[in-house]
Amino acid sequence: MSHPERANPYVSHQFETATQQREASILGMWIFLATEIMFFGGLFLAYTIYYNMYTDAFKEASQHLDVMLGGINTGVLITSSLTMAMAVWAAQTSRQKLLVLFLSLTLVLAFVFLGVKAVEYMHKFHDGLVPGALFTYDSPRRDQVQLFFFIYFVMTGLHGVHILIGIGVIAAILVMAIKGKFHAQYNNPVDVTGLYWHFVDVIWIFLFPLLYLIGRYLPGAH
Amino acid sequence: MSTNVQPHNGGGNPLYTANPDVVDMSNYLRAGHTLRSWLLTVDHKRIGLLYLISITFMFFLGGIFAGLIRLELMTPEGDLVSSSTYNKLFTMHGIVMVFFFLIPSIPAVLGNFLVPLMIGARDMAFPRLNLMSWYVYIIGAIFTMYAIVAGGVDTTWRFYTPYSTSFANTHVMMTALGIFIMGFSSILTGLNFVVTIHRMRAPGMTWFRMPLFLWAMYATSIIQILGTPVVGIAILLVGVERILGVGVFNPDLGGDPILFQHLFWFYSHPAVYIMILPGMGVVSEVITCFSRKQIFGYPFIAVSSLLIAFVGFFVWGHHMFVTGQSPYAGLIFSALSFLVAIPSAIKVFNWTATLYRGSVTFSTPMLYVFGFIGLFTIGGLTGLMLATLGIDMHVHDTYFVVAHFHYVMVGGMLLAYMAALHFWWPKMTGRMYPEGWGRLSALMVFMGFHLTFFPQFILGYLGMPRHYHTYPDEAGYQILHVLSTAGATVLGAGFLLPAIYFAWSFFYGKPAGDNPWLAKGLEWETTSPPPVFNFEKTPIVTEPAYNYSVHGDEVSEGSHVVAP
Amino acid sequence: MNEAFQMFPTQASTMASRVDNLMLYLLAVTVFFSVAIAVVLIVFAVKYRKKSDSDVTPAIHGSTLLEITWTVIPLGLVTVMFFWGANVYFDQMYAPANSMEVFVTGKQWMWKFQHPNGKREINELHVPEGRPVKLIMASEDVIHDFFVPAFRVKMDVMPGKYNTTWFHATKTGEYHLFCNQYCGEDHSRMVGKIIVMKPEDYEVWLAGGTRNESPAATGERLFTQWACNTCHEGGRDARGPILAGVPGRNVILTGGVVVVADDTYLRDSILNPAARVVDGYQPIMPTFKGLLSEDQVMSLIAYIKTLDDTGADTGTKATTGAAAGFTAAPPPSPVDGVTSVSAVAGDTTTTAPTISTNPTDAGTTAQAETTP
Amino acid sequence: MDAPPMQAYGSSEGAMDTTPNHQKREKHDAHHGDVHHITSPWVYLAVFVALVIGTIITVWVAFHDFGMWNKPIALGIAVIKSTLVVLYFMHVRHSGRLTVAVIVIALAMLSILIAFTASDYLTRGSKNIFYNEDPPAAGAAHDPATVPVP
Repeated sequence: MSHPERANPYVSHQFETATQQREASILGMWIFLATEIMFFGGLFLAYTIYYNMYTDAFKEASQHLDVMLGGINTGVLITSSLTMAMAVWAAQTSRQKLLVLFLSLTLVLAFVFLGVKAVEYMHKFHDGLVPGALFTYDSPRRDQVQLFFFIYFVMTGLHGVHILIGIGVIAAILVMAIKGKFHAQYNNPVDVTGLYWHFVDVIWIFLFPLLYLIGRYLPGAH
Repeated sequence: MSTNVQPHNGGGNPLYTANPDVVDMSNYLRAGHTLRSWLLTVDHKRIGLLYLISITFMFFLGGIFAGLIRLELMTPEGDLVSSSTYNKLFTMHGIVMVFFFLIPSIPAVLGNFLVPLMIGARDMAFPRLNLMSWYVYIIGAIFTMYAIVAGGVDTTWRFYTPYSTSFANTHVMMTALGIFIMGFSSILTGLNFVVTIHRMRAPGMTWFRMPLFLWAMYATSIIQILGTPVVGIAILLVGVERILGVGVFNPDLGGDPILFQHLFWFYSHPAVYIMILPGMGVVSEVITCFSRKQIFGYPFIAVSSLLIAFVGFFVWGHHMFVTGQSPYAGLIFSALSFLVAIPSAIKVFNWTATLYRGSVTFSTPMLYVFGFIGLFTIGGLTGLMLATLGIDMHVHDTYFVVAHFHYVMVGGMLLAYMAALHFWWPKMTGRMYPEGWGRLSALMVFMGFHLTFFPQFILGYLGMPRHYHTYPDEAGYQILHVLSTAGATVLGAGFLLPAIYFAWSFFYGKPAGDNPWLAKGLEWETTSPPPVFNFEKTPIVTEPAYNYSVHGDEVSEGSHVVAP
Repeated sequence: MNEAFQMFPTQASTMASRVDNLMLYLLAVTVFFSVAIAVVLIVFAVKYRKKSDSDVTPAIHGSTLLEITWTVIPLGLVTVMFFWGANVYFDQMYAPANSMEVFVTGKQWMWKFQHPNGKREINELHVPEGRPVKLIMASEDVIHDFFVPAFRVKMDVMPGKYNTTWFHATKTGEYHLFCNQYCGEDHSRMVGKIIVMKPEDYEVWLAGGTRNESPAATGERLFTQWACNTCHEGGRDARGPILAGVPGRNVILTGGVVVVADDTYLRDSILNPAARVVDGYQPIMPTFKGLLSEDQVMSLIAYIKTLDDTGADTGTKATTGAAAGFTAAPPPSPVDGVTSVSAVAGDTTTTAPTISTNPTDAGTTAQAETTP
Repeated sequence: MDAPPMQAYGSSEGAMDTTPNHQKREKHDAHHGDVHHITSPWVYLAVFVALVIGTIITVWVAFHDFGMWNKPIALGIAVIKSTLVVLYFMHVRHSGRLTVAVIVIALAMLSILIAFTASDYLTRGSKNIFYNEDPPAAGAAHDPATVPVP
């Protein structure tokens, strides 16, 4: 009993055709992104409830976030989204050198993002804004400000972990791209990694205004 | 998600390339005898068996905890174990049973085994992801086992804050990590099923020709995908709050413990539908086969599975009527909880109608299904009592609730799981289980179950709270507890029996042939145990599911599978 | 009171019979459908059992009419359950206006009660028969749950906010009090007794024994001791809002958000003053968290409720013979002022710090920000 | 090669459509251009520029007081930016209805979670609207269960 031979060597044994395999992997990634939407959703729920309860404290706490670094990070992540999209395009059109270039650019930008994020965290550490024992910030709304920073650290921390996972996956794809594995007939992994990376960018697109930009118009806000 | 890239000669899978000459591809059980061939398999059937072994172990572990609880409650005073040990016992009973047995059981064992077979595919959409989901389950189980061995956890299976975050000093972190990891196994299984059912159906297998078991698996997977991450984030927040000392659920910071309950129950109520929907899928398969009749109202049963999956997400607030949740939110949740009961009622009526003018045989799967329908009806209707606002104020978190969810989970889910195991055992192992012992176990389980959990309804309405190590020694509490403990022993024996004769029949059972029940369905079209790639040629489906009635009992050759 | 075996717990409150009647209706539906399905199942199984191997069964695909009937009928039954349940629920959640208020504090593995005249009890609560008793409950550590099966009363006792429940005892005697929400090691020992007495006996008991300051009096003492009056009294230009008549009414916060000033808001304003500042005032009030115990906060709130609308601090007030049913006039007690039964019209379930309505609410116009 | 699609014989439901699903889809894709749509780099650049502009506008808006409209504007721009990313960077523009369904269902479920939880927080502590200002005193005639005090 030999299972039917495959015309296309790049189709796994359980699939009939390349299209079926490609659509399955894309559908699989989108369903995984649905779970990520619900995962971050729990945090957005906590943010929404407490923002409405303690609006003033959240606005006061948001002053202590550095909009400049946040803005730079948003720019970095959007650029990395562009380079990732170009990488997918390069893979689809069998331009291997460009694929390697764009993937490397995306990796570099990802590291820059983490670097800026580390700098921000160090500032918070020095200002005593890390929730828990190290929280030395004092004002009438001290407790709710600590609540804000708890949500801030969980959200951006979780997002940072997803960036790390993304770096791991893109590095793996880069290695395989250098070995010339991806071309027009077979580029699912690049496509799927692109989906994941753009999703991480979308999460940051929401995090930035929600955390960094509330209450900036208040007089005296730096 | 990335597929393998080596040129294909068996899918680049270690199982086949290891020693291609000796591998017997005609029987998945004999395709490789090394431990490595089992532990690195990507064959959905073998992964199904791996899950079967691991969750059976978990079931008996949870059963031991249950036995100890029942023994302790024989007497009003807490004289068997200390209070903290008792608290750990019911917490671990809850965690092991819910997260490590009920949620994975039918989806991971039978779903893994049957979904590709039933849709005429060679394997799951992502075989290696499927194996990864088993390993993630095992890692999660190891963390939780360590927590149990190292001293247990006493926060109840719900981890309510602020007890779980600031007051519990048992192994909460380790258990939370175990459950967090186990959640991914549930997500990966669900993801695999949805993609497989969408993308890999055999030619001609349209949605409304699929067996109802697949509809149930599809609906279950939707819940697993959309619900599990939310409990993941809830447990993550509890973990971070335990580390930092402060958190979003901390009342000192103006946080609100009820927010944790919202996040927790948003998953945990749909989780009870993760547990019962697969059982309903099994009942549709078994009742048609043993009454030799078309299912009654196929579209209604199919759609009601999806309805349960979606409306199930709107009702979680009925767990929180007494927490000071706003009465108006209580109104919304109570109304929607009644709505979600309707599809379950439709299913039960349709199953009963299927028997009309059928040719009913009483083999073990059918007996278990009769038990299911009887007990699930009582469980469902008592659920209505808990959804009624006025009554829930009295019976919330009493033994009435304990009885209700045991009626639905043990009476419904576990009996359906037993029916499924008996029904597909010949297909999985190629051997028959001993019929007489099977019927005896069905009867023992049914009787033992009633004796255990019916008294708890009365106990609950009398006001005995849950999680109580000691109880007042008057007003008739003790009589009911003694009855319940007696029932528990019969129930325990009833469940030990199948374990013994299944193990025996795996080696010594008489060969079962390809289709011992003359059942319809693609999985019965192939040999049993099935070959590694399930089908000689991808079958082409031409007739609707459960096409029993037209041909009566003689199976006309090839009428089902069109040989090209 | 271990009478013969009983299916329903004793009905010792007005709510008990209403919950039991509702339960009987649902029990009837459950028994009917369970028996009906079991019977139909057995009849079909026996009548249509397999006669021979060549049975030919009819290909019945279903009947939409039947499907509609067994969707509409359960829907009807279920709707009745919902409305009847909601009706009973709303009476359980909202206490009658003239209830006697008792402060309840749940603490890991004990109950502390505080009567309106200041009498304190541990794990035992003496209440008069024939009169609604409203319990204002808070927890000092984890979530507990006040559950009296005989009254069909159950309400969680949450840390960080007040939950209220009420009962109107109709039969004298002793009834079990259970903690119904898992709260740690001795959760099953956190039980108590509710002793329902004749109104006359209750008064005698209330007057006898050691008696402490009434919560309102303690509140007044604390109000001066912690210099609350320096900001919250005096004319319009006082630095803090005037508290007379505030409980129960709507309060406009900075940013135009409107909040009901229930007990939880008052408690929050004492322990978390800057969280929700009244419009037109600065968040300069220091927090009293850690300085005031749960009981002291309750006393302060009891005192604030006694402040009369006319702004003057009238201290003690004659008891308003509030409930029509309750006639016995309490004997003049020498030590402290006669307690006043604060009748907060339709007092609500005081619950978590209510979410201030979304600023984009059409109703409230956005006021200019006046934060520091 | 795969089994050629055969018309089933003698099936009662008229011509049985047995062409394998995936082959139908390939025919569907075929006339759609090559195997699957490739978005041109210019589209990517345009979306990138739009995203950068969007970010700048968001930051500018944040530093100016629009009263209660600050939050909705910020969220609106974020939604527009993420829709752009999803449609063009993630090729949802050219993928089938199933992908769109997955996204819509996930977002719907998230909004259910937020809406129902918010319904609890928004209506907490509100008055009992089903009775007039004073729910009936316990002794009133309405309350059938009042036991006459002996």
